[in-house]
Amino acid sequence: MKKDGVKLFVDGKRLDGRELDELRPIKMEVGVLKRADGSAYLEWGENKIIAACYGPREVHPRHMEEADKAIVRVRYNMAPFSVPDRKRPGPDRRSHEISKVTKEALESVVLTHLYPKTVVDVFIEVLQANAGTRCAGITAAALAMADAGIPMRDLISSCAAGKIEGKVAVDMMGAEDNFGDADLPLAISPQKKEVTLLQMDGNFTRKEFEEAFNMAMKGCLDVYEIQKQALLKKYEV
Amino acid sequence: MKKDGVKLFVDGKRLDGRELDELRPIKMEVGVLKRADGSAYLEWGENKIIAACYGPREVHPRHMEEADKAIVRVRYNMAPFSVPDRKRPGPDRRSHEISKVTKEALESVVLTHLYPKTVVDVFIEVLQANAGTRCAGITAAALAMADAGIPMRDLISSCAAGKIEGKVAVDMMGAEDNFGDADLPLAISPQKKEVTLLQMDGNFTRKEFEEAFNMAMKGCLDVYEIQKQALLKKYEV
Amino acid sequence: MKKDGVKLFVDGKRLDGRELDELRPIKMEVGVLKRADGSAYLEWGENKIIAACYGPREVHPRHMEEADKAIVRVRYNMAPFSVPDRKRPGPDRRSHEISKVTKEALESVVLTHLYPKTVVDVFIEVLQANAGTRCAGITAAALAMADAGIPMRDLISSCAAGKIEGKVAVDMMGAEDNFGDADLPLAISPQKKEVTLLQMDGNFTRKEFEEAFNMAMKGCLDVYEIQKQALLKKYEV
Amino acid sequence: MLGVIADIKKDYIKKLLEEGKRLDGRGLDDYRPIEIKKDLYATAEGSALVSLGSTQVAVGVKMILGEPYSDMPNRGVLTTSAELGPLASPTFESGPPRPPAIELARVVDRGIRESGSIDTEKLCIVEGEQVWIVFLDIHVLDYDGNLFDASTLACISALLDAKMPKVEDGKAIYGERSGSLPIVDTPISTTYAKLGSAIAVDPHLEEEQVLDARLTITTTKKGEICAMQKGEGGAFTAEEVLNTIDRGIEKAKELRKLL
Amino acid sequence: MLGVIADIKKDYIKKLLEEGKRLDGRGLDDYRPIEIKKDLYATAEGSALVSLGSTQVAVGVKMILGEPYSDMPNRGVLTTSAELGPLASPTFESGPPRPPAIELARVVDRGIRESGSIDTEKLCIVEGEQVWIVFLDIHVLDYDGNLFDASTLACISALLDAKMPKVEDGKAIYGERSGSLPIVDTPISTTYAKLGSAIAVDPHLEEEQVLDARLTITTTKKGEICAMQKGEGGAFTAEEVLNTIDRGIEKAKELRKLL
Amino acid sequence: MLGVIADIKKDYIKKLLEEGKRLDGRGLDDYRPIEIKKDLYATAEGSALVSLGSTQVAVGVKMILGEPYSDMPNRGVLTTSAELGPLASPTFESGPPRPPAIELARVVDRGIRESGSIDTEKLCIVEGEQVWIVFLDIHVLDYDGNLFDASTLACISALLDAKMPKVEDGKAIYGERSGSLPIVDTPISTTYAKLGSAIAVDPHLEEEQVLDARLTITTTKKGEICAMQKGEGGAFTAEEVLNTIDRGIEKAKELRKLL
Repeated sequence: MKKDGVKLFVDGKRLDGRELDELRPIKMEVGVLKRADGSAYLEWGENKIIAACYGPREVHPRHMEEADKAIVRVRYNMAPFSVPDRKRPGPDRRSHEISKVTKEALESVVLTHLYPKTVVDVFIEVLQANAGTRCAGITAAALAMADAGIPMRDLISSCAAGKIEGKVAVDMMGAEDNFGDADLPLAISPQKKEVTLLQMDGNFTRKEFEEAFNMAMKGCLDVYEIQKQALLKKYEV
Repeated sequence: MKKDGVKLFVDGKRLDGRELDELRPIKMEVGVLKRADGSAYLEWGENKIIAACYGPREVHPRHMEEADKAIVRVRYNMAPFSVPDRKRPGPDRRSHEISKVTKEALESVVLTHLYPKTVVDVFIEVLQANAGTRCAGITAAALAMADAGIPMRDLISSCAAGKIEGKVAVDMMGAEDNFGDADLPLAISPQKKEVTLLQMDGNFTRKEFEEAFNMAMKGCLDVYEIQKQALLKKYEV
Repeated sequence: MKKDGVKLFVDGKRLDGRELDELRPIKMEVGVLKRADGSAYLEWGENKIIAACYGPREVHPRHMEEADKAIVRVRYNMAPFSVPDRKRPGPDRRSHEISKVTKEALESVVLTHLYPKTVVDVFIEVLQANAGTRCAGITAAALAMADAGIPMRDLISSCAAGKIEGKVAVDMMGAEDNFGDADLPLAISPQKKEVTLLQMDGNFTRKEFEEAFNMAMKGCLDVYEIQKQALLKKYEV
Repeated sequence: MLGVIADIKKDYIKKLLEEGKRLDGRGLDDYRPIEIKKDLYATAEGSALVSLGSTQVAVGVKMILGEPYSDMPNRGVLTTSAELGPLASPTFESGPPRPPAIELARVVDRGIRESGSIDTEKLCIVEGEQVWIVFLDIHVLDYDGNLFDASTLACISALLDAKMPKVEDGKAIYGERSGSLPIVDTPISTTYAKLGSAIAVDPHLEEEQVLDARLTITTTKKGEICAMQKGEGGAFTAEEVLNTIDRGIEKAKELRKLL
Repeated sequence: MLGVIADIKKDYIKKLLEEGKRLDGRGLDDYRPIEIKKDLYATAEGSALVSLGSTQVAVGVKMILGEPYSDMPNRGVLTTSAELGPLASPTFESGPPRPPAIELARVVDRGIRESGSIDTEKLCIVEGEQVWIVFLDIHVLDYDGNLFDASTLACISALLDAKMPKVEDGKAIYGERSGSLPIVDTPISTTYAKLGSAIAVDPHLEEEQVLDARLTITTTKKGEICAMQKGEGGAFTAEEVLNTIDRGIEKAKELRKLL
Repeated sequence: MLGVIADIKKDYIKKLLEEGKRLDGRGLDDYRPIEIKKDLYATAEGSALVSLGSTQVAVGVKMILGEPYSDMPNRGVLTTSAELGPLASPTFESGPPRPPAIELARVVDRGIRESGSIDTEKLCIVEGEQVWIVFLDIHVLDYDGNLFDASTLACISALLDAKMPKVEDGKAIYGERSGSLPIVDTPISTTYAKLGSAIAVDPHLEEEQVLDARLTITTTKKGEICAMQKGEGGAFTAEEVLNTIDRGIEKAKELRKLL
């Protein structure tokens, strides 16, 4: 995946002018859809993502329901026009994997025992993509769940760190993701600071990993603050 | 879809010698299949179509059944050899749309409340196609339903009109459909003269539309007479 | 499917040195998998096949269950790397047909009335293929069923015969299958000597057919002896 | 909704409509508030997000180079798809497009195609060999009724917004743009719901759930009809069809001003 | 049919058969009335509709130009498909071909292929580059038993009916014809049902529903065997297999006269 | 397992693990017995069968000539698939790969790809035109837990076993071989299960059924990390993540000796 000869730093700054530990601009808004029980719209750098939550509701097909708790289902989907090369509609292998790890990242904070035999359905639509859509999607999904009033013991906040030209950096954008050396997306429950999503690919020494891990953790906590503001804003009016 | 330079009139007559308001030859026969509850075979110009009706019968899958009425399902299908370029088996997007509008054209006359929790299944197979298969299919389907003894408050009769070389004409055949200016398939319940299917594509002024609409309506009523004869013939013997 | 100019005999012997009525070397072992209720591994010439049996167990989907007996289901599958040209994962038309005739070959000896509303599931995986995989698969499947303790009134043993360069021969290997004149796979219940699978393609006179049929029948009985030894070996230890 | 409650609701909406009133206070010829946002998704060649009341439809235009159809060697190709994903409604399901999504895409496509909206000859690079394939992807975000009109508006807006990629040595350079798409007509779709004897434009969700029949009329700049689609199990009289067309032709002129 | 009634019916049919009688009055070696109509569907290169009692099977031959298989560069390609659509029986369902349809297509295909029925070398246009692909599409219209024999009859009839399109500049001209397909053998399939100790030809639907096992034998003009298929869960003795083959070889000679 | 019995079992396994013990007598850092067999399937370019306790995974390497990706014109292509067929477990079903199989294939693939294990530049035949496509097919035969580690071991073993077909005139000659695949690193995956406060390597099936969360760490020869994947609904503390990585890096060194 790596290519040589692509410069990722200009005058000591990243291509978009950021410092190594600086997040891209992030905007969040909850309650953007009428039909969904909860929803959120999120812009994170050049990513534009909408998430919806339905539930707790009856499970179809019925055989998936669990007698003693709610199940959580997640569908991560990219619009065909969300990437430079048109994506064929429908989930590919990457989408299936992201849906799976996103579900696993979100379900630990849901008080599933309160609503046995039901499902909490979470839908994430990527309308414009530019690296980091899984972290952005998880972040938006957690907001949509909170907006839907799903009882949760904590929020989930997500952010990645990586390595570009040998330097550990937070929240990589497109070119950094394409030509970088490593990527470490993380999601945490921000109050307990527990890790609910962790994936990694590329190349880290043990020391670099720890540095990137801490940077991603810090990023998650920054994201958490923005999430809280978005939720507060809803109740301000 | 239009092409220039193709002549659709020769000596003031249409390519197959018809007048503007003249239907192609139509033959109908009911009760042509043993296994189906009702069936009909129809030749309409160069179209050859067979339709079958099963029901009212149990609904599978069960979750589709409705507590207070029968549902109507329609499957329009083309045999691979029914068109000059072999069609891959199975429904394409066009077939799905025709199945949907055909169902909607037929269901209004069915006394669905008499058979709650059942389904009336209608299957239309196009064996040879030459423009106008959806009208021909609806017409054959209505016969198959009547042959099956499905209680209906009226029959359904169908016919199209269109515009070729700027002139409004009824019941276009292949070349007219390919190189014509507009197409308006219609289905009606012939006793009440109510419109149960109407689609249009191409280009009509308001005035042309009304002319074509009246011509298609007249065509439907002509088709109705042939349908009645086919049903009578069954009981003659 | 036939090609000219390929020699299938060298110095009066077949390409792998066998006589016309000689089977390839066969090895069988039962109980090779932990999770399956019964299993068998089989090497037959260059074929390597594993079979598993689960059941009698509950039927999913439920509507397939039969009120008065167990059903038998078979899935024959080839690993992508089991043939020189990589096979796309998932069943093709050939696999579907083999699954169907294998099921029909096996089910006659199962005492299905003992376990109403259940299913006996048989899975055959071809890991390396070299002609005769359906016979090898049936043979392995019967062992897996016996290993699972499925109550059966007899075993099932399978072997093919065919015609190569005009001569009737048993158990054709790859090149013989590709360039031979006829193929006749057979499966029998060896105690009663009844035919439970028979397929044929190629060209046989009535006389050649009988010769090949008898040769395949003899092959099945030889296979039966090896099956019995494999089952005995399991209880030896 | 099932049984008795659905019937009561249907009767109530029908009575209202027959008195010329609607649940949300509109008249029979009033659209809900319409908002059109363009140039939203930078990864698309053109994009638009249309709100029709609470209904929200996003559309993206993608262009790729490909081969023309053999019977139209000097024309670009238009391909329209619609996704009614589970995000937009509790009744939508994941999976390949079902008949309602296919019908939506095909009706919108016919309006654009038959109006001659895109001058497809200008999308030819090398006759018989290379033309632009224009993908129109309709992505429904919130389904509160009348997807036909919202989607046609969003599609034509996205087409008007689209910038063509440059072509160099037979390859598309997505980073650089060579002008707008050749859009020569702006078809507008108007959809009417019939319930009892009343016919109302722009049905919202609660009306769609109980309507007898639906009629969509798409008209060109000149006021000519380029596509129509009747939907659902009910029926129209001939007079109703002709009256509704007259209403649709007039209403389209108003809507076109929003582009 | 379930349980007791099915058992009673099976016992009755079995008793009849073992006495050499059948529900519809035929003898064990009698076919139902056979009707073959050809040249029915003008969009196909060749077509036939075969009735076997109430069973009806339509077959169309379509020919398109394509590439040969790399190991047979100078031969045309035969592709056989079967659709058991829901029109033909209350037990058939829509959707991709299930194992019974696949088995039907493959058994019919083997009969035609292995008999050398089509001289595929004559379907080569340019060796290694362009040959005729012959599609045989089996479309079952009414299923009243014994699809194997009806389909093989319909396929070989449609092949005999087929006219090859002309080829000009490597393109097929479907409007003009350049003679018949090179058909050099006419395989005939005969199918027998075993129930108890009786074995009867051409099982109708009620016999198929209760039979123990089925045996299909396809033979060439010369009376040689080119394809066989045993079906269903029951078994045949060796003697039964050999006797049934003898009956099939004789019966095929009669059927071939109908072509 | 449902309800009460599952809870009791989970509590029991958790209590054991928190005392540093396991159902099968292993310590928290012990793998089950590992056996690697290579060169098993002659139809594959390379193959291996790995047993991890009762878990058995077969892997075959197939190589075919094809086109490179346009952004990496001088590199071969790696494609990894996994089938969790119904043979291997009563809970696996037939059909296209479901998310667990997709995740397995993708995590194994990332370990191999990101470690630079295969020198893909050496798989280029003609830059921009023809390269080797390497298919790694993971075929699970017996599922008794920890497929990630078994599959990575089987994949890297099969790659080490693989012999490249000869290429003549742009065609692959599968009968002749031209040397081994250019394997320059041997990534090893180590998977840990967390239950309560305990974290144990190589979970067997009964542990997998009750674990809170899973962590897989894949490391290179040099001891650097090239892939990680957390799984299931539970969570890890930061400290647990870092400690588990240290354990995984050490453990991988032991496992690599088995290759």
